[in-house]
Amino acid sequence: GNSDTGGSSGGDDGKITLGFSQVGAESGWRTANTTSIKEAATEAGIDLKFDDAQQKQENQIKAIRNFIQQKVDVIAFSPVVESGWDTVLKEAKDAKIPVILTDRSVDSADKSLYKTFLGSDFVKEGRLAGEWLVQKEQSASGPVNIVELQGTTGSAPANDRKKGFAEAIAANPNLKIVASQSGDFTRAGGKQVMEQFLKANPKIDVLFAHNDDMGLGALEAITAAGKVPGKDITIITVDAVKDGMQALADGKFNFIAECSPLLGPQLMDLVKKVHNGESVPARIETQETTFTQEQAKEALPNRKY
Amino acid sequence: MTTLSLLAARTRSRLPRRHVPVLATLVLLLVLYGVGVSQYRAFSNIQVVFNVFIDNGFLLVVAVGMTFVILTGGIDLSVGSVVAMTAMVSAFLLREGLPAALVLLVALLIGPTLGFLMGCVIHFFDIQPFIVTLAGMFFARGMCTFISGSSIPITDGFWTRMSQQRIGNPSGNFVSISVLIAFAVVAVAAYTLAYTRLGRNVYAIGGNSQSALLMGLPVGRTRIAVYTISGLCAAIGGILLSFYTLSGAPLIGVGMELDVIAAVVIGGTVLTGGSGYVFGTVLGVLVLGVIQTLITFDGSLNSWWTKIVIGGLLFAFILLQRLIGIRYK
Amino acid sequence: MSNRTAAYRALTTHRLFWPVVVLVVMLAANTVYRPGFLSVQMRDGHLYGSLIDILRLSAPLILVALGMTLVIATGGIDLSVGSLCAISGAIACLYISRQPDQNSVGGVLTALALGLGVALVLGAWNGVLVAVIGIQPIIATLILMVAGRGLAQLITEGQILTINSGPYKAIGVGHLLTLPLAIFLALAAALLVAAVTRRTALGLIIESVGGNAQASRLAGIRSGRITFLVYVISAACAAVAGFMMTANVSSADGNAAGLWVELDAILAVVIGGTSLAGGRFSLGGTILGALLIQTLTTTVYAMNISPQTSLLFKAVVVIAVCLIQAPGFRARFTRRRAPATGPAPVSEQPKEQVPA
Amino acid sequence: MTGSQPVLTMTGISKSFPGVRALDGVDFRLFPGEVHALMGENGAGKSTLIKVLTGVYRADHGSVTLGGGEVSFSGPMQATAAGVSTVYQEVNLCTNLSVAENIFIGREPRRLGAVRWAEMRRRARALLARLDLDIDVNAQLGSYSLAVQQMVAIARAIDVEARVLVLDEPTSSLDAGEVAQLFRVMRQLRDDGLAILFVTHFLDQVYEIADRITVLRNGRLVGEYPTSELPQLGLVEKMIGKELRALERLDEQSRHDAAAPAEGAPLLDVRELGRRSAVARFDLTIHEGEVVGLAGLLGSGRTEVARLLFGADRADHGSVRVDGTPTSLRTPVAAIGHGIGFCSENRRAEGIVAELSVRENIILALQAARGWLRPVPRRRQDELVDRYVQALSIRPADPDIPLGNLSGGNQQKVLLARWLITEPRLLILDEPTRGIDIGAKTEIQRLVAQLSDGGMAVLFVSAELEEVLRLSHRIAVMRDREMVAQLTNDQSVDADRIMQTIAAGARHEEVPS
Ligand SMILES: Nc1ncnc2c1ncn2[C@@H]1O[C@H](COP(=O)(O)OP(=O)(O)OP(=O)(O)O)[C@@H](O)[C@H]1O
Ligand SMILES: Nc1ncnc2c1ncn2[C@@H]1O[C@H](COP(=O)(O)OP(=O)(O)OP(=O)(O)O)[C@@H](O)[C@H]1O
Ligand SMILES: [Mg+2]
Ligand SMILES: [Mg+2]
Repeated sequence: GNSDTGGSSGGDDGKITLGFSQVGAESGWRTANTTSIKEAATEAGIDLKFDDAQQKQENQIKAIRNFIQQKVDVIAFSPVVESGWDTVLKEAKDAKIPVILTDRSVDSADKSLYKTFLGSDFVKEGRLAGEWLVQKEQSASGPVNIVELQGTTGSAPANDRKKGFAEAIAANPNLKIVASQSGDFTRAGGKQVMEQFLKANPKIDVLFAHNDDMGLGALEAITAAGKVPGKDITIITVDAVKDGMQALADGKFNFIAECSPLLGPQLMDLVKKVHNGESVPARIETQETTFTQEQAKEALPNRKY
Repeated sequence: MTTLSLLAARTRSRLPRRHVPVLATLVLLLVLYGVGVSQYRAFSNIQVVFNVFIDNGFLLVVAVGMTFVILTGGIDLSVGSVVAMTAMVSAFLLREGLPAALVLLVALLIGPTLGFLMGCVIHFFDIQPFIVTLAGMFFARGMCTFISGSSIPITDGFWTRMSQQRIGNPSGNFVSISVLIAFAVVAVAAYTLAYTRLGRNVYAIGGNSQSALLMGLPVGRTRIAVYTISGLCAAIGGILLSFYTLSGAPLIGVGMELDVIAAVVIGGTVLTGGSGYVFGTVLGVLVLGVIQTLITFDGSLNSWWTKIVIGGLLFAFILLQRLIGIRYK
Repeated sequence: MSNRTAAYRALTTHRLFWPVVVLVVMLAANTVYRPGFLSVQMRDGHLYGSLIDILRLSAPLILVALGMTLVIATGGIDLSVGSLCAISGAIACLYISRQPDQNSVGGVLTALALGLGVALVLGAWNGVLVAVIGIQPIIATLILMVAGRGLAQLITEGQILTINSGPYKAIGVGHLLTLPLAIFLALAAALLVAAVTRRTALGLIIESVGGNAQASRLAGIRSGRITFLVYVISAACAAVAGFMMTANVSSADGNAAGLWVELDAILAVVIGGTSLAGGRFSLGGTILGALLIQTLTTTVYAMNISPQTSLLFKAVVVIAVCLIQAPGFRARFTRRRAPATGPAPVSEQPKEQVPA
Repeated sequence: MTGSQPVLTMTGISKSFPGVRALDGVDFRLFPGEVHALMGENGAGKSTLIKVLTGVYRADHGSVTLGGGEVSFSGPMQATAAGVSTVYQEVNLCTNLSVAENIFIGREPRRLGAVRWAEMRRRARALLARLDLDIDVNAQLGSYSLAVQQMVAIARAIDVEARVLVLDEPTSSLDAGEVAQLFRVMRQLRDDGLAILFVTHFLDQVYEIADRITVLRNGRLVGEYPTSELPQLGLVEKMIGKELRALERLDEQSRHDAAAPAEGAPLLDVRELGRRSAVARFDLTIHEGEVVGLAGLLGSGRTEVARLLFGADRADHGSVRVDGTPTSLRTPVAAIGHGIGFCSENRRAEGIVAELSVRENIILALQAARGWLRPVPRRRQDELVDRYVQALSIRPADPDIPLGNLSGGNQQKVLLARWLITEPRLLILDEPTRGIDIGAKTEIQRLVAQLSDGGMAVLFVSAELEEVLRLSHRIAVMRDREMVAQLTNDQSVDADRIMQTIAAGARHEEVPS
């Protein structure tokens, strides 16, 4: 090895170098997340090496290996999936580069492989959505028919939001999921699936969509079927992107559980701390909230993304 | 550029024409690597090269299998999904507590079996490979999500060892066991293609399957064999991937078949079949790997620029390769 | 009597007989599962029902597949159509979103022209790579498939661009004579392509180039031009499909619009009876193939097949379609009269040996 | 010689293709140690019978016995294993492989399962030497001309340990010398007890080598005759099924004294045209109404000259004048623009579009010249197609079946028709009578004569020297890819003289320059 030649790329000017591997740019949410991180890095004076994995775990592993070669000071990444990081994280650890996870955790048994996790809890988002519905329908006497628009089959947010929601609505036996399909997190997918839901199920009371985009697509299907979204069908989604918030403020959605992408500043703080060897909590959840229609009207003007 | 013309001067006299594409690829690959070294200091670390192999070992194995198929003029779209399914099944069975050896056996059988079935359908019913293997792709991917909607970690000792064993200097430069396995597969494949009847029949069928049939060659058997081989390679690739990621994930390897086909074709194998080498495929995989590495080293591209630049580099590479090919035809 | 059996045989041996059968079976299965599946109602002055949805949603696929048919007939393939859909849709939406009055028809038309224009340029790019430089089609178009997604996202800056334009939206969800406008557009395109290929000699020339490129060259056909042309046509079709996809949801999503549509399109073409090796093509078959694929997708939703198993279901149907369509398969089960002849000795086309 | 038991018997063989009854209850016997000629017009069913024998097609009815036991091969692989070695009509080899491999693939010399390349090349060289062919066995087969490929196919077939050797028109593009060499080998094999089934349209060859003759007509057996008992005339009558009246004595048509219309400005005038490593530079002029023959031995470069003149390959040197105006023939399109047509010798790879119908194949060149925007009107198509289907007696006469389904000879006629309807001013015909039966051959020769009388110029390439002599006003002689002489075809010119010229060319070459 020629470990002397590399050196931390930014070492000379005392800047911290952060290698960050992003999942991809598969949604507006993700783009906002990337933008936030880039802006925060510039602001914090951190030298950012950004890599886009295009939704492939293999690419992320490659990127991390290359970060190790480049001897960055800190590595951060949003894992595409939970499993399968031990080997490469071990390599990072051997190279004495601290690792921060963002947005999504990993399931390594060896917790020493990464310093901390910063991100949201998808299960919790699902649960919040479910709890709001249980609250709203607590007085319902008859059965309440729910349809669910899942995210991409097999993806973590889809699995977890589904799980959290199901757990929450179990509290009220009247709440029943009558149909659940994947809309691939896209508007077109949401619309197409909802069209069929509407035809197959004469009575739909509630729609739970795993993200705003599918909800927005479904809106169109609902309108085309001659129903009034937000009234005839209660719509609950996750994310709170701008278009979604607009729909909520307009009364077309009923509830959104936020999943904030703006974790750049928090991340940069952590990077500095970790680089200085300060101890950090093992798990930091992004500050997230939920929105009802009224809250949305208030919040909408200052929404960044 | 001087390297190019030097090589060219020599090739004109001695090189058989069929080696030109592969050599052009090799030269361009070196140029690409040179660009990396000149741009980024850490790029010259030998470990960077090793990493390209470590990170693309499974891709290489799958591409070798695909080379067989493409040489016969066929195509196998199912490989990405079969890789995922193999990893998924391994992870699942290991979680169920089966012994590693048995799991390995089962996992290695799935790919070839599926390949064999697809080969039979292609041959006996005379259905286009594209569509049969597309159905195979749906099937294998469907099996993945069917087994589990979320990723399954592997904690088995054997797998962990295979995954984390470093060959070479454990704290310096090293390769993984997967790389050795990949090289072994490459060697076996190259030998098979060059020195066995099966290999030569593969070329003959790719040249003209009708002629091959009339020449009394076992066209059906060979055709089924290549899809089985491709399935086997995908299975080995799947195992390597499960070493690599120590898990099975339902969505892993989506679109891998395109990377694999691209690697094979960049390596100089002609899609209509009949001409190409495993060595070219190795180069093709390396080209994709080095492009990827270059982009990570750059670290300033945002998501969409990443795609545009990958496309651009691919284009530049293929254009040069093609132009050199034309000149020395 | 024998007249009728002859007619029956002519029918069952028709190339498109079996795909039609599968389509009918699939619709029937849906109806059994949910008797209301086939019902079509009048709502707000237009027809409403699952069948109508299938028609509307298959329109973009039909368009893409039409272009793909011509490309495949020349022995090529176009992987970039999905990206082209995304790009053209993104450009149109971007232009419209910048307009002060998004509902102005003039603005929308300009947007369409822009989107189409860029797509044509990109199609020409594909055409040059394949026809002039001689790069293998799958790789030549792979370049744009990868980079094109990036371009689309560059245009939308990675966001989903939402627009609110009545005229534009009409392309995707508007109605004409109670039926979705999109299906009329697709049919119009189909008629246009059919006219251009079958009323002129273009179809013959394309088939000839795909059937035997060398022989065609020696017969004086400028195969380069023809090859170039089909990629441009394919891009144009993809552009219109892109407008439909984005208009359907009134928003441009650079990442998701037209994702994997190339595979569906190729599948439609192949189900429709056009060989991937090039040569004879069938536009009618392609349209049928596209309808079949959309019906399959809709069936998954309508029958509420769980997402975990929906791909398995698709695999089974695709294989079933291909099997019963394959003469080789049927021959094996109708041995009595038609003994299996060996593979017909249709002489193979000479191969062009070209790296990458 | 035929006293023993037949090694092969085919009884009551019938085979139908959709719409065509290719074979109808045909019987056929083959004895060890004989050369048996299978004769018949184009489309009579010869190739189909052979393909039924080797299992390429499965017969609808009938049985095949080989060496006493009934067999039913499911494919050529089994047939080969059972000792039936075949050269099919169209050269069926893999042009992407080397010559040596094409000969040995499927039975490569091996050690421990590994192919022994060196040994294979050595044996290939030896085998080709037996056929008097000296080529690089390591080179790609595709880099050689069709005739060489045909020789390689023969080499492959005769090397097999076989009981039955089937040769379907193996001599169609060979010249006299090669044919003689082939016959030497065939006799040797026959004397070793091999049974040889031989198909050809050259009657002379039949009488030179065959011991017995079986004649097919329209898929039916006409009869089996010892060669000695069936005179040429009778054979032809049996083949075409009517009195030999239509076929005039061909020799009388000879051009010997026909005043060559060589006055005036030449239609085509090329100077110093050449292409590196293909043909040496040559001069050539062709006048309106003139037939110029191109003579030479196998691989002498005739095809290369033809291709250069048509722009199928690009010349790297020389100048071209058409009607006195300088121009270049860089692409086929350019050549066609000047009224030049070219019918390739390699009909399968460069001629037919198998999937397209006979009609579409016929109008292809005309359509290409008109451009895609102006389709040939359907009525005109019918007219043209009907005329030439009649004139060349293309069978079956249904213009809507795929050309790939026609017999080899009929495909060749379709290609001729393709060019004839474009009414070219100069038609380059490379082996146009390859695989064509004598009836049609006479027809084509007459057509060429007639067209040249009408003012069309023809460049005529054929391996059959007689044919060249008969038709040409002038003959250009090729040797080792060099044009060594141009002779006016007068009384003094005959086959011997041309052979001498070729030989002299050899001496000429030995002179150090
Ligand atoms: N694959 C096929 N499909 C349909 N018809 C065919 C096929 N092969 C041959 N035929 C038809 O069968 C008949 C006999 O053809 P065959 O090739 O045996 O003739 P041949 O005697 O070899 O003629 P030639 O001298 O021209 O080679 C012809 O009418 C031909 O059109
Ligand atoms: N010794 C040889 N004998 C025969 N052919 C050769 C020999 N050496 C080279 N060739 C090949 O034969 C070809 C000769 O050119 P061409 O095809 O024009 O010959 P031709 O006179 O038309 O002969 P043919 O009767 O084979 O068609 C070249 O492509 C060359 O590669
Ligand atoms: Mg024949
Ligand atoms: Mg020749």
